[in-house]
Parts: sequence; C-alpha cells; structure tokens
Amino acid sequence: MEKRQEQERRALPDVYIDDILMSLKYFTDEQELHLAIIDEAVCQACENQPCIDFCPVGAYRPQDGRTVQIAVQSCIECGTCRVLCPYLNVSWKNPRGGFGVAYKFG
Amino acid sequence: MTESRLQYDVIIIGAGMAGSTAAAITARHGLKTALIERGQKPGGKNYFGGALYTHALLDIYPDFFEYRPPLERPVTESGFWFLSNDGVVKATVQGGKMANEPIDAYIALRAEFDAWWAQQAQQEGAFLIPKTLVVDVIREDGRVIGVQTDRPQGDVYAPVVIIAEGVNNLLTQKLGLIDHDIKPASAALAVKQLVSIPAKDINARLGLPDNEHGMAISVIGDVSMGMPGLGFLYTCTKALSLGVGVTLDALQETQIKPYELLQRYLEHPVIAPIIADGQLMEYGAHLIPEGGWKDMPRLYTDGALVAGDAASMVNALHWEGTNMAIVAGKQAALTVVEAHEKGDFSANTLSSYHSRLKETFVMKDLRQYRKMSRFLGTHPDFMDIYPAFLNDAMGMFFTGFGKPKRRLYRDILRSLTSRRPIVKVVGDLLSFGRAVMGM
Amino acid sequence: MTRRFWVFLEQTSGVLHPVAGELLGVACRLTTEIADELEEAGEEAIVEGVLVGHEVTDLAQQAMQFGAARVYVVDNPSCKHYLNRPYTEVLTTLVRKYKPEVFLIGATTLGRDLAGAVATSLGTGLTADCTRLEMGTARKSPKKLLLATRPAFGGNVIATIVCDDRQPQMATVRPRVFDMPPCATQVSGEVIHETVEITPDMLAAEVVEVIADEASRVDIEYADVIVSGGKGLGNPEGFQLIKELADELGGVVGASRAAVDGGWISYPHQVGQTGKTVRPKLYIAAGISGAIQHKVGMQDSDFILAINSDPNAPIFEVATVGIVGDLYDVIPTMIETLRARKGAAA
Amino acid sequence: MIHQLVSVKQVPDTTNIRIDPETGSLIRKGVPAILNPYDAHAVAAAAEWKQKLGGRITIITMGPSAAEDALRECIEMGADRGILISDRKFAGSDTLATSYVLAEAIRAIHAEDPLDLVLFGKQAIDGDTAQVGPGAAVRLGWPLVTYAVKIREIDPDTGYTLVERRTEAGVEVIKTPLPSVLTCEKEIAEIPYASLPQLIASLQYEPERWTAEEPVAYDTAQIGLKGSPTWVAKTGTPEQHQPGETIDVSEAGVKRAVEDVIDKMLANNSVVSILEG
Repeated sequence: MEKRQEQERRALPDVYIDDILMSLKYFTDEQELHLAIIDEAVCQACENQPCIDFCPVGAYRPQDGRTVQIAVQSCIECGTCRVLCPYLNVSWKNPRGGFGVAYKFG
Repeated sequence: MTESRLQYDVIIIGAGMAGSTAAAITARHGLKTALIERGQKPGGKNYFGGALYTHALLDIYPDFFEYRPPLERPVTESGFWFLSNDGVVKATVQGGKMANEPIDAYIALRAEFDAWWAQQAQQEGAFLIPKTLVVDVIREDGRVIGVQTDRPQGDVYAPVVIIAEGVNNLLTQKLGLIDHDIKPASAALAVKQLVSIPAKDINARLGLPDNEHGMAISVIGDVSMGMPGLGFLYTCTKALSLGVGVTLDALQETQIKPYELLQRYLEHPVIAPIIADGQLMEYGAHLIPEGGWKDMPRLYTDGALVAGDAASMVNALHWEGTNMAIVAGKQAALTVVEAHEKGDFSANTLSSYHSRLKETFVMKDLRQYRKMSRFLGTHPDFMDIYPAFLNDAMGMFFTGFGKPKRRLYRDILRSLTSRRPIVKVVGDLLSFGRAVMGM
Repeated sequence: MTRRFWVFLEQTSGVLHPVAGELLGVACRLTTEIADELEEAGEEAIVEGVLVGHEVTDLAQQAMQFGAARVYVVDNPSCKHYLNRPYTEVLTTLVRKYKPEVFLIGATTLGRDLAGAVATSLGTGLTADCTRLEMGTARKSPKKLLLATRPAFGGNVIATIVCDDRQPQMATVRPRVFDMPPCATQVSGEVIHETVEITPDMLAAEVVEVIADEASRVDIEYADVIVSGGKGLGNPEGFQLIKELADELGGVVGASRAAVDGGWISYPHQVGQTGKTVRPKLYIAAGISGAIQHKVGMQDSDFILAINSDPNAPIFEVATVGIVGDLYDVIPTMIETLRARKGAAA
Repeated sequence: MIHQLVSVKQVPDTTNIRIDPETGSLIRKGVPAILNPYDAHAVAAAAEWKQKLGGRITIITMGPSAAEDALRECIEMGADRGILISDRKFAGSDTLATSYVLAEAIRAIHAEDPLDLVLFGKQAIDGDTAQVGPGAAVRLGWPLVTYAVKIREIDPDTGYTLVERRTEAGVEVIKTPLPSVLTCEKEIAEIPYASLPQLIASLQYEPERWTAEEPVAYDTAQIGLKGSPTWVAKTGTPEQHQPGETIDVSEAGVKRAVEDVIDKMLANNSVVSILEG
C-alpha cells in the first residue's frame, strides 16, 4: 500500500490493552486450552511476528526475545490469528461449550 | 449403552440471528428442533455495531414490537461523517423517509437481543441447548445425519442440520462446502468500545431531541489511517457504540494494533468531546465476512444447509448482515420443512434453499456488490484522500471570505489534484460506481 | 445503668491478635460519641473485653493497655484451641448475662466463623466487614445506635446498616481497617473470671491435625511494605520481578484479584474487598488498573506508588505518586537505583 | 449412599458491576445473575462424593423465580432435586432471617430423608457476609466447619467426616460427626463438565417450589423485614480520593521518573522510617 506523507497523520496512541480487557467477562477453562502455537520454532524464525500487533486483545506476546506466547485466557475467539498467521502456525478451535468470552452487551 | 439416542427433526447450530430465526420457523411448523449454542447464552459470543432492520424482524414476527423486544434507540438519523485529521464533514439524513413508522432500523446490543430472539424461538417450541460446542457432523453414507458435540455422550441426531455457526465457519469447511478458510482480503476485523454516557448528554452532544431518536453513522477517512475500512458510531439509549473495521490484509500489512487504531479514533478532536467522561462498558472484536458473493460456500449438501455469516452473507458497504441472516435462516427453515414433507433430505431437495434465496434481496445484493470489497482493496486512497479533500474543500469554502471566489475554487481544485491527479479521480469515481452497481 | 461496649479478644496460642487492640480503640471512641446522652441520662459507658482460651489470663493486661476497663476471662482447657461450638456457647452465655449494647469482633477467619454463630444464637443482627463505625441516630430510636458502614457489591456501593430493636448490636471489622490505639503503660482495670460449662457434645468436632501451610502464612495485613502486581504483568512470571522489588524494600508481595483469579499467585496475596485490607507505610501497585474492589483494600496506605502504562487507570486516583510507563522498564530501574543509593550510603 | 444438601444463592455477577452516575444506583443491565461461585464449587464437591459413595443431592435456594436457573445449573452438575423457596413474605430478609428460612427447610428435608452433610459456599459475592452458613448450623445444632478446602473422607458407617479448612495459621484437619455443616472455598472441587444428557435433563428440570406456608409453615415474625433486626439506613458510593501527581516516563525518561519517585518516597516520614530504619 502506498503511503502518503503530505498530510501529517495523527500518531497512534499507546494503549494498555489489559486494562481495557477488564471490561470483559470470561469463563476461563482451567482444564483445556483452545488455542496453541503449533511449532515454536516457526515463530522464532518469523520475521515480523505480526500476531503481536494484529491480535485485537494483544493475546500474543513476545517472550524472551523471539519466542511468542499466547495469553489464552484473554482470547475473544475472533479468528484473526488463524487467518493472518503468515505460517498458519496457530492451532485454533472454539473453547469448550460455555467457556471463553461472554459478552455482556455485545 | 442402551440409552435412547437424542433424536430431533432438525438441528440448528448457533443461536445467532440466522440460527434462532431458523429454529423459530421449523418449530412453528411442528418440527422437533434442537438449537445448539456454544456460549453461556445466545448472544454471548456476538459483537456488532450496530443496527437491526425492521423489515426482517417483522417478517418473522408481524407483531414483533408488541413483544417488548430489548432494543435501544430507533435510527432516526443516518449517514456519513468524513473525518480529516482534525475535522469532519457530515452528510446525514433525518426526517423525511427516516421518520416514517415503523422506523427502518433499531440499534441493539447483541448479548441482550440474541438471548431474547432465541427465547422467541423457544416459545415457538424449539429446544435450546446452550454451553455446547458442535465439533463435527456425523455422516452416514455421505449424508449428514447428526452432530457431534464436545460433551460426553454428546451425539445428537437429525436428518437435517442447519449450520449457522458464524464467521469462523469451521464446520462448513469440514463439510467441504468451501475449500478454503477465510482469506485475509475477504474479511474485516471490527473492534468496538461501548461507552456509557448519560442519555441527556448523548442527546445534547449529538443534537437528538430525546431518547426516542438515534443515530447510525458510518465514519470515513482519518479513522482507518488509509486502510480500507470504516468507522462507526451508534447511539444506544445510555451508551455509544464506537468502532472501526479494517480489512485483515491491510491490518497485516500495516502492523497497526487494532485497539490503538480504535483509541486513536476515540481521541479524534471531533469524537473525543462526544464521549467525554464516558465509562468503558465493554470492548470487543469480531470478524466480518466481506467476501460476499465470491466467498460464499455451497449452501447445501446432503442433510445440511448453511446460513448467515457462515455463508458470508454480508453487505459490507451497507452494514447489512443481520437482516440477510434472518432472511436466510427463514429460507433454510422453509427448505427443511419442505424436505420433511417430502421425507427427502438429499442435496437435490435442499437445493431449493438456493433458489428461494435467489428470489430475496440477499442474493441479489450480494451479487450486485460482489466487486465492492475488491474495489476498496485496490483503492485504499478512497478511504483517505477524498475525506481529507472534502474537509479541506468545505473548510476553504466557508472560510474563504474576502478572497476572490475564482481563486477560492482554484485552491479547492488544487487541494484535490495535489492529492490525486484529476484523471485518476475520474477513474476512481467510475470504478466506484461500477462496483456499487455490480457491473 | 451501664452501657457496655464489648470487644472479643481473639488470641491464638496465647498471642493476642492485633485486631483486638484496634477494636478496643474503636469501642473507646464510640463511648465518647454518646457522652451527651450519658450525661443527660446520668449513665455511664464502659469498654470491656472478652477473653476465651486456656491459660490466657495474662493477656487481659494487654487489653487494658488498649483501653479495656474490664476483661471477662473464660479459662477452660476445652477452649485451648478454637472450635466454633464451645466458643459460641461461651460468648452467648456471657452476653445473656451482661447484656452488652455493642459487640465487636475481628473479621479474621476465626472471628467470621464465630460471629455469625453467636449472632444467630442470640437472635440479633450482625454487620460483617465494616469499614466505618459510629454512634448516631437512626429512625425513631430514642438512643444513639451503632451505625455500621460496609462495602457491598464488590466495593461499588457502601451501605450503612443499623440494628435497632435487638441487642447487642454486633459488627465484625477486618484487621487494619482501624488504627491501633496508643498503648498505655499505667493501667487499672478489673479481671472477672467466668465459668461456662462445655459439654462433650459441643466438642463433637475436633481438630485432629494442623498442617502449617506456606500459602496460608503470607502475612500481608501487617506488612510495612507491599509490592502488588496485577494483570498488567502480562504473565505469572512477572511476579518474580515484583518479588525482587519487594525483597529490595524489605516488603511482601500482594496481588490484585485479577491476578489471583488468573491463577498467577495464590489467594492469601490478594488485596481488596474479597481479599485483605492493608495499610502499609508503602504500597506499590504495578500493572494494577485499580478496580474499586482493589482500591477499598489499600487506599489507606501511607504512601501509594502506582506504576501503570495507562494514564487513565483508576489506580492513579488513589496514588500518592504515579508513574505512567511500562513496569518492565520502571521496576528494574527502580531496583537498580535503590541498590546504587544503598551502595552510596554504605 | 449418602444424602447431601447444598444451599445456594443466585447473585449478580459483581465482577463488572457499575453505578449509574445520574442516579447513583446499581446498573443491572449487562450484569448477569449467576450461581454464586463458591456455591457452585460446593455443589461440585457434593457431586464428587455422590460419585464415590452414591446417594442423592438436594439443592435449596431462597430467591425470586429467576433463581430457578441457579437450581438447574446445580442439576447440571449432578444434583438430583432442586427446591426454590420463594415468597413475597421473604422479601427484605437479612442474614438472620435467611438462616432461619434455610435451617427450617433443611430440618424438614432431614426429617423426610436424613442428611449426612450440608454444604454452603463460604460467602455470597454480592454481600460477602459469610454469615448464613454459620447461622444455619447454629439453628440446626449441627457442627460447623467453615472455609473448607477439602473433604478427605466421608464415612457413613462410623458417621464421621474428615475435612480440611484453611485458617491464617495453615490447614486444620477437622473430624466431625455427620450430619455437619460445611462452608466451602473454591478449592473444594473443580466444576465438572456435564454430559449432554445431563445438561439436557437440567434444562428440562422443573424445580419444586416452596412458599412461606407450604410445606414448612414459617413463623412470619422471623421472616422478611419483620424478622430482620438489621436494615440499611443509607447507601452511597465510596468517597473519591484526591489523586496525587503522576510522572510520565515518555516525557521524563525512566531514569528521571524513578529518581523523582524515590526522592518523593524518601521525603515521606513513614516511608523513610522503614527504608532507612
């Protein structure tokens, strides 16, 4: 995409996503994780690690340099990571029935 | 195990707009209906702008408004706000056709509305099974004869299954109705904050006379930072829904964090005062299938039908999806009823779902707008240059006092051509027109 | 007539729980709030303590130092270790005999176990976990009543509760909610020994074993320095950094409910409405947004430092000083700086 | 075979409760009613022991009609019978009156089908009082074990149970005769994931309804407002503190911000007393 510089764009603000996530209700499944990285080595070799940016709840977090970790308990099951991971390295399924995000308003 | 197996006339997967509508209709026709929902309650997994369209609701329940549905405000003002980086040009409509009763659209919150919508299906006789995830279909001789859930002893049987599983259509894919997962170019990620603001402040800030008036606004320009996408603003009774949707491929490319994009929108000098002192009630995000026509799966197979987001039934330009889901849910249900009458659930019989849909606006619109998402993907400037120009132009026009008007017009034109050569402008307009008309 | 204000003197293994001192201080203040009524009616008010256990009479002296004018002691081998039924029996019997007007009990594990049982036995009202106590008028009561204020609904609401037609008016108060009163050196007071019969059927439940448990031993209520972490740590490992800072400051580790609910750290570390109330001299909140339910548990600390990358986080509303920034930058720098300064001083 | 009873409460989910800035009252919208989480774990514990020893689980709850959902959730976890004790006459009951209502119901159930164990959650998340369980135990005259974290053993033959409870000092192991009353922490048991037939049975379950007259004839002087010695004199929102100053790292730099803050801390008498003392 061609970037235009002539008009100064407002910068992106820093957002502390964890505080925003306090507004959400989750039923956390203590026994089963519905989301996982298939092969950690693939993430370590991934150049841009776009998941750290595109995940709308910031569930993908850099860990010790190049490792990526998933904070599964904050996942809202949108599916973006499954679609956008450049190496399709995410094992994605829905949480077990009743678990996961429970929107109060929607 | 000698326990009798769980047998229904029809299983519907997902208690969203399409699923609960289908369940209401099949149950109304006397079919033993199981409506399976993975959330704690229907609506618990759903997140949208947004507005519901009266025509579709009334089609299912002609006396809909008498049931006291949990709706927020009616949409009495609608249109576009074109944001530059520090200003706005508004083009909205109110009064006139917008004021005709019944009002065409109502703002709603899905957690509450979907729960209520599913309750109506239960009243019709459908059996709602919440907190249960369907993980696969059960097949016999290639025909779908039931579903497998994630619970122990979790198989449920029916000669026909309506899949209304939503945008992440994993079952639809498993069934082979579509041969690929969602593509980055044909889905948008929408993020939204619901911000609580006293009703009187909403009315004062947005110029609404009372709580019985509301706005549905598409926001174009600065909000998407040049990505193909839109912002939105909807007025609930005591809260505002503000969000941004951008296509996944753009998101991937720009490496912008969606929640930062949203926050930037909320901090826009035009938006910030509207939500001043508001309290965050809920944040959320959802994918919107925007592939439309070209990403539509096959809609039926032996013993199964697909409806709603799972079948990519969304018109991205007009923010339509819930109404398409309702119409499709109804048509799928009528197809199932017909199949039961015939006692035949083969793809051949179920194909009438497709022909029924073709008679509705759903297929007509999806076909007409089939080129729209491609257009926006290939014309990112549309979201950026024109809104900025519009702000510039209007700004110059209304501050150009004491300036020779000929120079003013020349400046305005220059403001456009400096952004984009005039030939390209004409080209943009033409291809936009073609995309809308479906040519 | 004498209006009696009672405090339950909780002790374990012959050690008086500090909350007993705090409540004696409160009871003394409450009696001063009815001074006008007393004068008018020619009555007196007296603060008294109730001590139950075995070979604990010595503790009565301590209670007097904190303001008890009289201490009732029930010394019985059956009461050596706390058990609900014998203790309930003892307190119920004494209350019936002396008819106190107000009865305060610490909202410790023991106190909460006991208070509900005693109040029910007596058929009187009990307000749990009060954060404010005062004597005042309510409804048509001719006399001032105990106005017991407590948070409800996760701290979002505070409610003032009264009990007007039954006595005693009972309340439990969590440790550290009130200040410890000054400790007098010269005291005069009276010890009254009481006997209450404990029958074998009251001892049907027995403690057969006590397992000292690391998780239970976290004593954050009386710590001078607490460094707490919340969801903003991003992961459970973040608590190692919190621990490092706490160690540097000679403090202990606390946590927000979100971090505890997430399973990142055990419940005894939890500060807030459903955890512990703390009033350390220094409280550092790192990566804690500051939900009301957390703030009610720590807002009375002497000095609160909040570290959070969101400038709008509600925790800043109660902070003495706030740092807006990434805690993973701030805390290591802080540890380093503290060490450097210590080195320079040495 | 044992007969266990769990007393549960339906509560607003307080984790996300908010106050209407205009009226100062609780906003109920978007605040779902849930089974009190501690009670849910108590039911789960009962279900575990029913699996081990066989028998029945009876659930009671006092509340409005909507509390039927809480009972269904208990049936889903493995309970056999759910009783909703509901009557306008109970409105306004405080913890004393509530413990009376529940204890009398438990007594009636016990008379018909003797109980071995009665479980409560340690407290309800809306009121956090932790008084009803102990109150009911006193009224029944049965031994009470609060803050139970584990049921080690239930022996219907000898008539005893071994229960671990958490205190500030550690874990106490209590041996107590049956029937006893336990109030439970969440650790007492994991919530089970019901089978589909069990879930469906719970969805179709119609709880029994008891009133203030039937089958237990309650003494009207002991229920509702009349039977409640405590009443709420006033409610309000917590006071706002005066916010202190904030230093922004992005402006001051980490080093400066930290130095500044440490200086401020050391300027504070009570902090300096511990840091240097």
